[in-house]
Amino acid sequence: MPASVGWVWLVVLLPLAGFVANGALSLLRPEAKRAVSAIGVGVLVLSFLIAVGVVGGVATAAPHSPYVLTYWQWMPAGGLEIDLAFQVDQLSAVMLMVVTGVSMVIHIFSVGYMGDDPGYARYFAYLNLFVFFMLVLVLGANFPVMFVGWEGVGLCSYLLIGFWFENNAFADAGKKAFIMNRIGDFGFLIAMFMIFHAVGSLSFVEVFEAAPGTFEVGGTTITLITLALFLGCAGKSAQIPLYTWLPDAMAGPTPVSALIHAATMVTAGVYLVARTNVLFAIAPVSSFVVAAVGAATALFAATIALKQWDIKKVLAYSTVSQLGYMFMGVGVGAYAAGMFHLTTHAFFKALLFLGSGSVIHALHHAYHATHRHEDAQDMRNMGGLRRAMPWTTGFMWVATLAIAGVPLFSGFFSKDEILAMTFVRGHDAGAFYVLWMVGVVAALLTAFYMTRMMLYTFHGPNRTGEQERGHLREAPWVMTGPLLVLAVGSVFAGLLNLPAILPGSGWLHHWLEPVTEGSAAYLPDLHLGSDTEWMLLGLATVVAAAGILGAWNFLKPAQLKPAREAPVETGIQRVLLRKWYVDEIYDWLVVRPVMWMSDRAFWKVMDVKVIDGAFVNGSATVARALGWVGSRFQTGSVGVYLFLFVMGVLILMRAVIR
Amino acid sequence: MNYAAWVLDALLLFPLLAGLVILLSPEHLAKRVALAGAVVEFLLSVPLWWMFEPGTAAMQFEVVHPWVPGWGIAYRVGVDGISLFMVLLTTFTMPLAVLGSWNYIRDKERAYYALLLVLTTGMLGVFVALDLFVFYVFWEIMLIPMYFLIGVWGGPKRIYAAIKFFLFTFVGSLLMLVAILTIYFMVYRATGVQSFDYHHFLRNIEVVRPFALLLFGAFFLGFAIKVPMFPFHTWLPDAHVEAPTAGSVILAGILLKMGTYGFLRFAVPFFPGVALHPTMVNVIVVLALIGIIYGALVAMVQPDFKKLVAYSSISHLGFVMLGIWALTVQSVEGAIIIMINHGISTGALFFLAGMLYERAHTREVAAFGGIARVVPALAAVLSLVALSSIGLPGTNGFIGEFLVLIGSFGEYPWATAVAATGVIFAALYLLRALQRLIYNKFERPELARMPDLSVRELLVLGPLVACILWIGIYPRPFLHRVEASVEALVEQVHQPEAAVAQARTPGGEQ
Amino acid sequence: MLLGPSLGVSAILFSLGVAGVLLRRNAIVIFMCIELMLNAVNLSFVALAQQLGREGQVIVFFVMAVAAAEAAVGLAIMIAIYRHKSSVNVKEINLLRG
Amino acid sequence: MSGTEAVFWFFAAVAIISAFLCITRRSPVASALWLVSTLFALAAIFVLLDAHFIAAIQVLVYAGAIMVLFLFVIMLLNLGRAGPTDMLGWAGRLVMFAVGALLVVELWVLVRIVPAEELQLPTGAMVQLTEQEGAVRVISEPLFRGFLVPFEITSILLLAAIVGAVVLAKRKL
Repeated sequence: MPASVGWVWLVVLLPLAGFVANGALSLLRPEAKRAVSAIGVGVLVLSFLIAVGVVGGVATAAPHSPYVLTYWQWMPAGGLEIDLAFQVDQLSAVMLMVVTGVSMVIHIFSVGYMGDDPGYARYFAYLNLFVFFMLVLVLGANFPVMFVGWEGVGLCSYLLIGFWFENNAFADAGKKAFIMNRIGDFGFLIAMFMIFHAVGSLSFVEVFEAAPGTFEVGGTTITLITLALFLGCAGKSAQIPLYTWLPDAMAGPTPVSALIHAATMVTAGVYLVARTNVLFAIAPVSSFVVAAVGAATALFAATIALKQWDIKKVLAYSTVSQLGYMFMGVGVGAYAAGMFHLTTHAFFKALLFLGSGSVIHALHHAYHATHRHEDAQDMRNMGGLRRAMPWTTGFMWVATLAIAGVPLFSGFFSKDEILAMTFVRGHDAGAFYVLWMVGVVAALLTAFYMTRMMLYTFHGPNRTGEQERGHLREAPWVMTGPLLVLAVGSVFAGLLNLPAILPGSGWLHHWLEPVTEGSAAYLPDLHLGSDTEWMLLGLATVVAAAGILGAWNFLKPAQLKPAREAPVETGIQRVLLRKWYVDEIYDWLVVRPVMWMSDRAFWKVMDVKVIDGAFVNGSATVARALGWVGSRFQTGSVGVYLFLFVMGVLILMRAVIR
Repeated sequence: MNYAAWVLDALLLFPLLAGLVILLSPEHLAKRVALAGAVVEFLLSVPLWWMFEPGTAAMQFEVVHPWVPGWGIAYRVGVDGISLFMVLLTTFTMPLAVLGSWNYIRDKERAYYALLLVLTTGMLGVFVALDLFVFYVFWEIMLIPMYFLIGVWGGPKRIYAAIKFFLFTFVGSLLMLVAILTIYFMVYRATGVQSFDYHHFLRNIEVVRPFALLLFGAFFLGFAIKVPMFPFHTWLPDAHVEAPTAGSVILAGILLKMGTYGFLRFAVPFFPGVALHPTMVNVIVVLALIGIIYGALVAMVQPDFKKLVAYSSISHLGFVMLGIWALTVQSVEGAIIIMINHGISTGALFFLAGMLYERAHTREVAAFGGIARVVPALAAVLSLVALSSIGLPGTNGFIGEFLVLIGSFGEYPWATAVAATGVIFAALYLLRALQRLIYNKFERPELARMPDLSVRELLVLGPLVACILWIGIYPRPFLHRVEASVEALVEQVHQPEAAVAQARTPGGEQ
Repeated sequence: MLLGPSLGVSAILFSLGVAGVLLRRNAIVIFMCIELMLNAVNLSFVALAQQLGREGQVIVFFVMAVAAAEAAVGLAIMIAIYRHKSSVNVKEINLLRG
Repeated sequence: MSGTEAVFWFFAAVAIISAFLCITRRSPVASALWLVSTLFALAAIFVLLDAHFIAAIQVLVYAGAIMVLFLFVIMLLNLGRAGPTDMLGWAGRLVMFAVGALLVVELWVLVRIVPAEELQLPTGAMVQLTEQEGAVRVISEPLFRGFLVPFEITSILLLAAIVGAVVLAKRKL
């Protein structure tokens, strides 16, 4: 094991130290913002640098099996042996880079974005804690340790979504996110139980080694295990049917949305599927479910994104949609492709969020300066911002082109690879062609709604307001700098895994081979001829172009009215705006019945009336009735007492004499 | 003198002496004396942690003094892996309980603190008694101080709550007494030895087999009421709400554990045939599941924070029951860990409820809101404790629930799956309460001057928080000490079952 | 010697005492009837002491002492009650009624 | 019937008749005096049963001290005359005497269960003992040895009774 890999604990511990320090500061000296920035960003920079060393160590050693670093016995109980251990291999190395890298950039951005917030120290404490848990998640060497990170990031997401908790809706959103995640975690737990009882261990190395011998391909057990795991993924990565928390999660500060709800945490589900690729490969039914749910989510979320006015909501649904792509990728067995899209998506979606954050920041300041209370996130209040914010506009366009899948940008390659792999799987099962078509349609919609967002935000006339217009400013360098870094990533991350027809292709694929080779035996050869490849690339280009040009031509930003004056939508537009009424349906089908049952049926009837009323007080009533009968003898007259006493003695004596 | 030879005697006697000293000391010194007494008691018990020999299931620190030799009653006490942590939890909680009552109790302080210390003896006695008569005596002793703690220093409906608490427990314990005496006489008739000795009972328990179901039923009722299991749980919310803070803490932290401890120590080992009979298992597992889900759902709609925590206890104890009845090493260890956890986390929640009450003079969740800005430290601790109660990994709650569930899954996969939904509901009710207490819009100007945690309150919560993290991150010392006893228990209980199975196989049936 | 007759007389006296207690409403007379019962029992003790040993007589001694104490306290109570009620009729003494 | 028996039956008759009159006379004073008569008759029977010392203190303590106390109180409270509701009506009287009669029957059965012959000491043992030790020593020997603790407790009881009587009877302390 390379020496640098041994330092990995420091990567994890530094953000935790940052959390402790910032947490203490937030309680004791919340006004010490310089110290908070220094600690919060400093630990991340150090962590990132050490992570580079760790990954470098992995790269040079190119180990065939993972390095497992065991620190202590965590839960030893009978046959159950769970250690607190980290696992460093090629897969966690990719995640390590993404997490520490993007986190570092976003921490820097936050210094500018959150600079005026009174909860600055608390914010950085939470953010550091998040990075800590995220690193535990990606480095955990067994399911329970991963679960620590898995739930930990959910906690941080909860805390950060509800960061501005004075707004009841924001606090609600945080709670909703946590509970939706918990539903998923339930699946994760069940999967762990089943794995333990099937294999007798929960450590990744042992489970994956034993899996081929333990489970038969397509068996019930492994299918249930993987489906339960996928339920966990659906919760964490916002897939149908548990996706509704993610759009609400936009209540958090925008850098949080960028880091947690776009780049890192929500991709944990994809990471989990990639990590357990052996298990999913043995369960083809589950894999297909993953791919199908991914495709469905990709399309469904894209339709909703078409009609949202809140800039962050557009990006949120776009994230849900892109996560759908990733699941499609890992579902069809293209684990490297899924991870590839995860990486590129981390760059361009973080960039989009930070860019929108910078826009919101500008609008917020403008409205703040004129003391008007308008929605700083509504695109109908924007427009023409390219004049005030040229840098942001440029970066945002880079990211938009990347996500829309314009050739040579990173998103083009990663999305195309997923679609291509799905297409290839169509050779043995026609259903995959359907998924592929769904994916293509979703890609078209993606290009369309992203262009729509750019048009309404940066182009056309400005709708912010007469006085406010003068207050719109480009963000400071501490915010635009990170945008630049991410923009570079958005453009060039595609080089990581170029298509087979290009030189230097498939680097990430080869890098991940030690991790994915266990599953290769169960999957058909995902190779496609160069003709097909060219055809698909061409089609992708056409689709992207169609989406962008379609939006550019059909949408008229000039006719848009500010949010306050906008007409009420009708028909299908309204349905899309209200997100297909899914939240309402959940409310009526699940939330209200449960609340009613708990309140009325269980508490006020079962506990109060039946148990306490009938049984507890009932027995008391019987006792009291008997007591009343007895009390009739209690006349208070000594004579009567004496008489009764003597009669009692007589009866007793009669009983004694026999 | 050898520590092992006197420690349990000292632990049982010292609180009584301290209680006497409190009664004789001036009113204003009462709480200081009580604190000193409780701390000394705790320090006395601390060496148990190291002196305890983890590798063996045998009773340790055993002390025997004859008491009523004519009837074979002996004062016989000892500690094994199962009771060790109950003892430590008790001695650990008491100083905190005294500190937590510091400002809450304003009148009749002497009596209050003296009762608190008498209660300590009663509770410790229940956990260490190895003679069933002595066990019963301690079981009743602890009832009386608790009755007065609720009835005298409680809230507005305290009399009702105290009587309800007393009667519920008393009904159960009387049946238990009958069962103990029945076993005693039957064993006496069979062996000719008059003894209430636990191990004597255990060795000769076969002779009561014809009445095992009835006897088990009597024990079951006694312990199930104490746990409390659905549908014997309604005394708990009332008692918790009305009791003073320290009363709630002790009630939740320690008294409820006596029920589950009773199952582990007496009901299950005595009557494995009945306890593990499929019908009985079905009934109890279903009741445990109802407890988990029902407790959580009802907790969700409680307007009163203390009541919410009380119902959450029912949910947590449901996990313990499931773990005990799954009877695998993991699940029973998990059950014991949850017993410890619940003492720590729920204790802390009750302390926090008391602290909120002292500040705002209400326990209604709706009366707060947004106070995280005003009292950030209290909010932080409350969040952490709530998360531990939810079972977030990295806190103690997770360890217990995970072990119980993973251990039970092999035995009852479907029941475990249902129980695992409890983790969702736990998040539901605690986060709802958390949001309405410390988050949301701050709308109560009268709360704006609420003081944050004082040093005394930090002293109360600090050890609890430390334990929450310690057990969450490094539970091995706990599991290690519990393991041998649990393994012995599981083996002993499954033994007759295995024998039956073996006897059955040649016949070719089943 | 005379054991059977003595016990018989004792039984009759005791029953008369009981009947008196039930019959009378004057608290002081009731007291006297109780004394009567005590004496009937004393008679049994003395009669049985002839056969069972002198401890029976010692018990009589104690009974007398206790009877004296009882009479003293009981009559004091009578006086206290009379001050309140101007009567010692048990029909009017019903403080036990809740 | 020997002379002793005749004397016994005479005093028994006196005791029973006096007792009957004691519970049936309306006037408390009359009742008290009839009770005294019963107590004297009992003292005589005690002598016949070889309990000389007991007979003596029966006269001294009971007939003397206790009954005087009763009469004092009766006079103190001016209860010499019978009240109209002092005694139950005819129906009540019948019932109560029936109860009494029932009790006699039951007691009599009880007495008959234990045959006198099976009792331990030979006839006249008490007489012998009295002759050997003297009437007082018969009692005092066990009283101050075996029954010393009860004796002391009784003395405390009497002390308490004195204090209690004073406290209760006094108007104001």
